[in-house]
Amino acid sequence: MELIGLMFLALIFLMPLGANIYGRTRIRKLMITSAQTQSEESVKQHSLTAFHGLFMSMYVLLPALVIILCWLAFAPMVISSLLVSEISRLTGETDPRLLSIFVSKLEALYEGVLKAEFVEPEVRQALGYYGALIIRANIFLYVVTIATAIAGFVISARHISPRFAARDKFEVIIKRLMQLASGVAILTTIGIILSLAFEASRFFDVIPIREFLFGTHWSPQIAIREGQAGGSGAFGAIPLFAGTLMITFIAMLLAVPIGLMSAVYLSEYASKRLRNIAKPAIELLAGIPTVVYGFFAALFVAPFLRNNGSVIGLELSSESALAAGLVMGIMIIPFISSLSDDVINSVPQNLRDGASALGATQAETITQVILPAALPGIVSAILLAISRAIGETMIVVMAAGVAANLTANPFESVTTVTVQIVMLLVGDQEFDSAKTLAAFALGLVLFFVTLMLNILALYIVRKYKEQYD
Amino acid sequence: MMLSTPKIKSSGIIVEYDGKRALHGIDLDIYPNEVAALIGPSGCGKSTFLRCINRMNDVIDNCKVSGRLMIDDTDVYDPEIDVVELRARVGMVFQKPNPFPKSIYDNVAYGPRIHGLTENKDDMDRIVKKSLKRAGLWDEVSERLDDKALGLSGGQQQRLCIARAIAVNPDILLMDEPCSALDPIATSIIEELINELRERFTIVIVTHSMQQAARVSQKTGYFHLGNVIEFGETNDIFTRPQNEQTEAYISGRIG
Amino acid sequence: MMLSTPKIKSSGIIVEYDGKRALHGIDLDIYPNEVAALIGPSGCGKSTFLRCINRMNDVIDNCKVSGRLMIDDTDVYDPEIDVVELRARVGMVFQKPNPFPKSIYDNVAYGPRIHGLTENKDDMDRIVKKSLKRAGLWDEVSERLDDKALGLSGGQQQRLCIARAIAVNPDILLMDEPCSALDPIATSIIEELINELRERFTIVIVTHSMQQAARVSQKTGYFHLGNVIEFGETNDIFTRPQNEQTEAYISGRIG
Amino acid sequence: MTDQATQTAQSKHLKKRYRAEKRFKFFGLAAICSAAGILLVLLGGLTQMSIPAFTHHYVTLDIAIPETTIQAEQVTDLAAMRKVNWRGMVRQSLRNEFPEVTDRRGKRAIGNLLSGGAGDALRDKVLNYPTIIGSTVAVALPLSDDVDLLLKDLIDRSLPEENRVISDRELTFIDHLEAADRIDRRIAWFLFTSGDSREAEMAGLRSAAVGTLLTMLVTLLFSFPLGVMAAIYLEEIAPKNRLTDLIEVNINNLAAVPSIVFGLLGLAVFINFFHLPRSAPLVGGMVLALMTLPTIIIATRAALAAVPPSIREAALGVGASPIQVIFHHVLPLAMPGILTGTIIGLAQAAGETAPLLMIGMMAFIVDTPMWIDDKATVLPAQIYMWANNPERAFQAKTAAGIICLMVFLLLMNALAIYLRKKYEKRW
Amino acid sequence: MVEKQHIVTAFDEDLATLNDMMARMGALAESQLFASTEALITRNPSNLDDIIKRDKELDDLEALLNEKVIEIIALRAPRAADLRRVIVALKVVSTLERIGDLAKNIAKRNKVILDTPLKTQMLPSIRTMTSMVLKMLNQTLDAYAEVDAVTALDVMEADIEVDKLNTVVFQSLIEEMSDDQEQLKIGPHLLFVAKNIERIGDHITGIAEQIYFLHHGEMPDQDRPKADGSSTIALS
Amino acid sequence: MVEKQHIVTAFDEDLATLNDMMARMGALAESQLFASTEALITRNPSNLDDIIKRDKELDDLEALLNEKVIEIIALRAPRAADLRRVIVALKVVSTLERIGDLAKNIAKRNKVILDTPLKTQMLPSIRTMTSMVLKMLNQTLDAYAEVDAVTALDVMEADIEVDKLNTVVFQSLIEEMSDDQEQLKIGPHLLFVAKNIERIGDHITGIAEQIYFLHHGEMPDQDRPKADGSSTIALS
Ligand SMILES: Nc1ncnc2c1ncn2[C@@H]1O[C@H](COP(=O)(O)OP(=O)(O)OP(=O)(O)O)[C@@H](O)[C@H]1O
Ligand SMILES: Nc1ncnc2c1ncn2[C@@H]1O[C@H](COP(=O)(O)OP(=O)(O)OP(=O)(O)O)[C@@H](O)[C@H]1O
Ligand SMILES: [Mg+2]
Ligand SMILES: [Mg+2]
Ligand SMILES: O=P([O-])([O-])[O-]
Repeated sequence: MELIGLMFLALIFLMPLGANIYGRTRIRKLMITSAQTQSEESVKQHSLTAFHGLFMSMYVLLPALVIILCWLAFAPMVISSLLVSEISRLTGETDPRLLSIFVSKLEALYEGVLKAEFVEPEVRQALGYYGALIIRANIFLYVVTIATAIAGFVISARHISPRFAARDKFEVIIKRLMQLASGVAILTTIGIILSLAFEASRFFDVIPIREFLFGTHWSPQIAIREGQAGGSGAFGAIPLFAGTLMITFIAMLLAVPIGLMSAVYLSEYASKRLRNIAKPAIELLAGIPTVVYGFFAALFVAPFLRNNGSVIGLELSSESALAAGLVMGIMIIPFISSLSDDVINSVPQNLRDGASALGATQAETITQVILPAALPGIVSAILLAISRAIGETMIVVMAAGVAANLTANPFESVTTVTVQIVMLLVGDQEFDSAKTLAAFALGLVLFFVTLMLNILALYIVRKYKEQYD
Repeated sequence: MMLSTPKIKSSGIIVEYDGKRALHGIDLDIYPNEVAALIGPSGCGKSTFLRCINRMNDVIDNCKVSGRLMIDDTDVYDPEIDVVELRARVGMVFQKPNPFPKSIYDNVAYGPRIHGLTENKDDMDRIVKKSLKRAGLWDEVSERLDDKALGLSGGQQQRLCIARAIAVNPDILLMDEPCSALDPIATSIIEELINELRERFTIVIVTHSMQQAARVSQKTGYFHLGNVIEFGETNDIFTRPQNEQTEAYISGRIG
Repeated sequence: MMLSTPKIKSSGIIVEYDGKRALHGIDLDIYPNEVAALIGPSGCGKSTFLRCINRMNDVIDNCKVSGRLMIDDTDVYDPEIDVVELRARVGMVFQKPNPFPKSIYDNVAYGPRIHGLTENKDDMDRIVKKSLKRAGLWDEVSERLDDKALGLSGGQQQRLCIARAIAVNPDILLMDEPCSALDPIATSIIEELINELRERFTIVIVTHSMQQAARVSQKTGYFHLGNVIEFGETNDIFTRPQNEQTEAYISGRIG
Repeated sequence: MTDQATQTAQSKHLKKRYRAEKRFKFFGLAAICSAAGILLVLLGGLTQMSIPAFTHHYVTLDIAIPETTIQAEQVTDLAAMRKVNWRGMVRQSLRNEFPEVTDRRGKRAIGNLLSGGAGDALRDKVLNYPTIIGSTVAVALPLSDDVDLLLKDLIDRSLPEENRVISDRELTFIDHLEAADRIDRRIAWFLFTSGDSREAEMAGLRSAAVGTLLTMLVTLLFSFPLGVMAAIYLEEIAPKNRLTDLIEVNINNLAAVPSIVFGLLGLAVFINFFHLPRSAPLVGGMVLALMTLPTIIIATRAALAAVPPSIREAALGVGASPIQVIFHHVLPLAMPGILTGTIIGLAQAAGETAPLLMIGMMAFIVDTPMWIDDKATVLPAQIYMWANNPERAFQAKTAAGIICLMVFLLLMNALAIYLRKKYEKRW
Repeated sequence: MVEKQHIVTAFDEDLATLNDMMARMGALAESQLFASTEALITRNPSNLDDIIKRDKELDDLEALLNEKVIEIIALRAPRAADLRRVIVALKVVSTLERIGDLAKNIAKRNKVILDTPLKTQMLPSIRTMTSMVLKMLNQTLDAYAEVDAVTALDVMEADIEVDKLNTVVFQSLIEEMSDDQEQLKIGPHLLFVAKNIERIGDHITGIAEQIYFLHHGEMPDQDRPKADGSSTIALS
Repeated sequence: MVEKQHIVTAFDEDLATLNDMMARMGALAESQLFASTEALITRNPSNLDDIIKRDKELDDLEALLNEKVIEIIALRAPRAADLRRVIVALKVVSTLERIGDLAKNIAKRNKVILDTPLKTQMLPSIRTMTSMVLKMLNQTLDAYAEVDAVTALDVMEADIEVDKLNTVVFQSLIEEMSDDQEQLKIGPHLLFVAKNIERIGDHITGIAEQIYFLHHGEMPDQDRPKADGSSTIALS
């Protein structure tokens, strides 16, 4: 079976190659015969030989790929639904939850992960059916794929002739492929919106949207443990929003001045050598994974703050908003400085020359000419940074609290939207519980808030960016 | 013309980029209220020399200037000299119009403001108006001083840059190919303006176009490989140059 | 000159950008082995017309061309026409030298290669050599055909672009301000080259410089606001233009 | 007189301006320094913290492996090997060092000195050198994490016994072994060669690293072709109209959508709808691919846009078709930029944790995943799990894991930066 | 003609200077001519030395104008009508200088003539010729200033009369000389005076042609009217 | 002089054409002049009509050259030495045309003179003048081609002799006329023939001056040698 699979895979790549070679050879032959027969007025070949080959290989490869992809996407669904009906036939069970557990067990059994003795005998009976099903599915795949490939070969081979515009046809195919690819970006967004909205709407069926958005009490754990549908009002997200905002605010307080000033210094004052070192360094800083910052926050910053805080007499919670905010600020510094640096650098040199030729000092040039010129870009960078801070997960998961306190005190522990999403979804999930669905509602809010910020940032750049040329 | 003393007196100005000489000792006297045009093949050092006059070369790391350059009685390369003040006295206009992305008014007011020429709104209005008038732009923009400068046409932008430069009341205006980004009509307007500005300023202009040098200048200097080959009355340079290289360049033979 | 039939015959060519007319019906006949120069103030539509001839305007989304443009007996805007073939017949040289960042050899060989003119290395060598020779560049680069084209000087790059254009054996060469990015010396060399190329090609050149039009062309067309105001012998246009607008433009009065 | 007055006023003004200049420059420098300082603290702290995890203390014991335990020809039989009580053997040989200890508690304490993985170490030794069966050999066996920490001076001996994980008695054993020169410190290779483990001292990054590689492979395979093709279409081919404008806004936005949202998407679509396997690199890779796609598209578009239009015109001018223009000229020129963007995008993805938490790639995985639909975890998730582990030894482990991850990411980024520097072109 | 200003006003100024100088030169030539013949008629030789000296002024003006023209061409690269104007100026200037020379020559000869008490009957005719020529010159200079090609054509017509008159004068002077041996002392000089005036007429016609060219861009195509028969007169 | 080629070879070609045409025109003027005086000396009037007709050729050449010069200035914007050469060409062309005119005039007068059987003693002198002038012309044309300012100065010197000789001839002719009334039939014409030759000398001097200017960029500063005393001769 494995071997056949590999051979099939090889065939998928060999067939187009063969088609390519066939196409080239054929057009060459055709050209030679046409030169012999119509000696006076030899036919001009429309497209280069290579395009005939490429054209044919596309006709062979693409339909086959489409079929494979469809199979990959839908075969599991089809197979498992077939399994479900088979098992329910065997066991007489109708509860979909139980059925799906049976199916998982059967799959595990088939793969040898699960020992047979842990599996219900009825389910064990389905094992043979399952094996046959998979073999049939594979054979179906091989046959259909190869058949389409051959069909593609035959159809395309008939086109080959000197006057045939193989280049144009090939290019059209390429263009279509590219169009499809750019559709993926849109599909993703649609996917995000639909999936979030779908799950969230199920959540809002249970919890009124007003309560979710304006409620001040958040304790989803209780709701679950009591086995309630959550009607007791533990899903007020205001504390989460407040916590998120506070941490974001602290982060910005740290990141904006430091990031901006370092960008200014680097692009305007720093010597070439310093710049050559510092700029990549900052970019590397931006490449540090957030889980590292989270660890840093939890292990260094929070204890440090707490210890020093108690020295000055401040009561700091071990998971204070301050620690998470500061570390998030550190994470954002390279983001802001890197973006601002780009914007500042894209201010044309001749503006600097213009100002200094007027006798402006460098600081005057920067503050009065360059920064105003770069302002839209900088503002948009800051907005993007805010959006990033709001959506940042790992730092807060590791350094901020889980308790939903509604407080304005940065030394206390707060929780954020992303923390709660993680809390709600990590571990075993039951897709129907309000607890799980609440995560999607939070995700939806998160998505829309960041979307607005991003669009605003884009709008500012587009609207206020100066056109120097 | 030779009655007065030179406004700019360059003696043996040598410029090196990374130790490679770009100018091999330039001696030039430029007199007040003259337009001096510098012409010559590409890379001969015209711009480099121009940028010596207001020390714009300071900005370039790898650039070293030696020799003596006097403006009136001040030695430009005296270490005591304040570059900021120097540049207020020596305005500069660049190849590509480079208005600040601010309003027309603020562009012109920028120089006077940083130099503290006035803190009085009325005075500032007056300065702005005068400068724009001198730059021949007032009639076109007086109604929309608060509009963005970048909304102006190329030629207007360049005149705005001239207005901005003269708003700080310099003695000298340096222009580095001020028309090479403009179309012929805008070019003529600027050339005309240069001619008028001569009454008040000493102007040094670098140009690629011999025609332009001929049209706007009283003196012309021909640069070649970092040397001034000939400097004299424009009229003479174009009708009877003394030097064969100048002659060859002027009359379109390979220099 | 009028003995032969026109190489390019434009009748009532109208071009619209976003529905705004940039050309209002251009009628021009250009004869073989002539250099026709198009002059006129900025934005008058010279480049637009030039780009109609090889349908480079097709690339611009918002551009609509109507009217009839014949090259020999082919209607350029016939929907049946293969643009790729058309462009092989009508070479184009641009304002800024734009060699591909490949070797000198590959630059010249690119056109013949994509058009399948030869698959034979020797033939290709011959084509490259011939094209470089015709473009007057062979002597300078024969020793370093494998060097990067971008290492050449501006003027050499532009000649390389000309070599690249003529390597596919076009009948017509279009040039859009081919010297405006070059210094005077390089400019003269190109102008000289244009003069030589006339023997084999019909050349249409857009230029901002009247001097250049005067130097290189046999016919000159004066464009103004999307119309050809006057088209005739260069000599006549420059010494006794028939039209007052032409006269005003030619003699440096506001057009 | 007045002239002089204005002059002094002027020079005063000038002085003020210069002071402002100095101040401004100082702020800039201060910002840079503090950023650099923070970076140093972060990296320094982590490095310092991670150092202990790269070494481990071993005790060398003479162990007799009687032929009765296993036959030499059986070593390849995994089942047979598993049946052998390796653990017992090593414990016993350690106890043999302390013949005076006879009480059960003492014996247990001695046994606890060894790592839970000591038996496996012996097994591996036998596996590699079956010839030692039947003889007595000196084998280096890992000590338990607590002993290791103590030997690294990370556990304070002076603490009262009840606050210490190591009892006084154990201390004496350890001292004895040390005095007998039986204990030495070795490089902890298992950090790289073993999978995750409940035993802090035996836990390694191998399965997570392979998981990361598999995930990255999926990500690369999906995001690179799609991203580049989409970028080419949008930048070079698509007509500029509302739709493409919308796509562009959409992509820019997608690049800034919080990563956790992609996790939610993956959970809802790939797992719940398409029933793809949970915790698999396939799904993780696809989620990360969606996340990386905008980065690659944007980088590619920027790289394409940076190719001067003159090159396109040149190619069109000699009669190349638009697609030829793209594939012959624009794309090769943009390639360094595209690769840079792709590498940076992948590096970002490789460091990403949150979306993978959503799709369950935070499982306890001991075995190294073999293929993209095996259960797997990735390095950041591994780090996160270790970080949450209360056991003391896991702190250093976490730090070490971070250092490894960062070295990997830094290398990727450095490669990207190098590529960009090398091919940085000025036309 | 294009009436618009040049964008480069310096060019307009140059052209204006050129025209000014031309006008001055024209006026000077006119006055020289008038004075030189007038001396003969009034028999007052006192101005003649002045006239001879002032010719230097004309020469200097010519040199200046030549330089100016070269300067304009070198610096302004004039084209079309501007170029014609400049080139024509160059030609006209030479011609005016020649007119000045001829006036000087008349003055010189008059000195000799007036040194003798001899008189000629031809004085009125010479006077008529002079005034005709003066009128022509005057008209031509005006026509030049205004680029008036019509007047220029008139002037060319008028020259025919001058030529005719010269033929008559030539013949009569010869007759005078053969009638009175004594007249040989002034006759030849008088011949040259008349001839000079006729030449001046020719020169003015030349200027008129240039004006025509200035306006039309080409030379008048009819052959230049030539009615001076004096060279072909068989003397009795 | 700058010997290098222009980068725009069309410019060099234009200049070469110009020089060619100038040389042709010079040669033509030379032959006209020679032929017209030679007729007088050989008393063979058969060529004279030809000479008169061929003057048209010179006129046409002048028109062509003028056009060429304008074209060069308009299209090539010459400067410095190139500009001088073009401007000088314009001046020289006018002068050559005048020389042609004068030769024609001589021819016309010779027809009248040869119509009579009368002879003059002055023929050898006139012949001498002619050959002097011819030599000057020849030298000048060569000097022009080579921009040889030294020869040009020589020519200017040489003109002094021509002027002197003319003075002598003038006086002698008057004497002949007073001696022999009959001579009055040809004397005045001969006066003009001699004067014309002298004028031609002047014109050649003018060309020489232009050559000097061409080379040095300025006119020779000494006053133009003026040794023609004929205008100021008090006739006995
Ligand atoms: N920043 C610099 N670093 C190194 N060399 C330089 C620099 N600026 C100019 N040069 C060199 O100095 C020489 C003179 O340059 P400069 O710009 O003054 O020439 P230019 O005459 O103004 O030329 P162009 O007409 O092209 O503007 C050139 O050879 C140039 O390569
Ligand atoms: N892609 C375009 N979209 C919209 N309008 C355009 C476009 N290209 C040119 N135009 C307009 O068409 C007109 C003619 O432009 P064109 O470039 O042909 O002028 P031109 O004579 O070549 O000017 P220049 O000398 O500046 O090159 C101008 O008004 C210009 O604004
Ligand atoms: Mg004549
Ligand atoms: Mg004389
Ligand atoms: O004065 P002329 O030109 O006739 O000798």
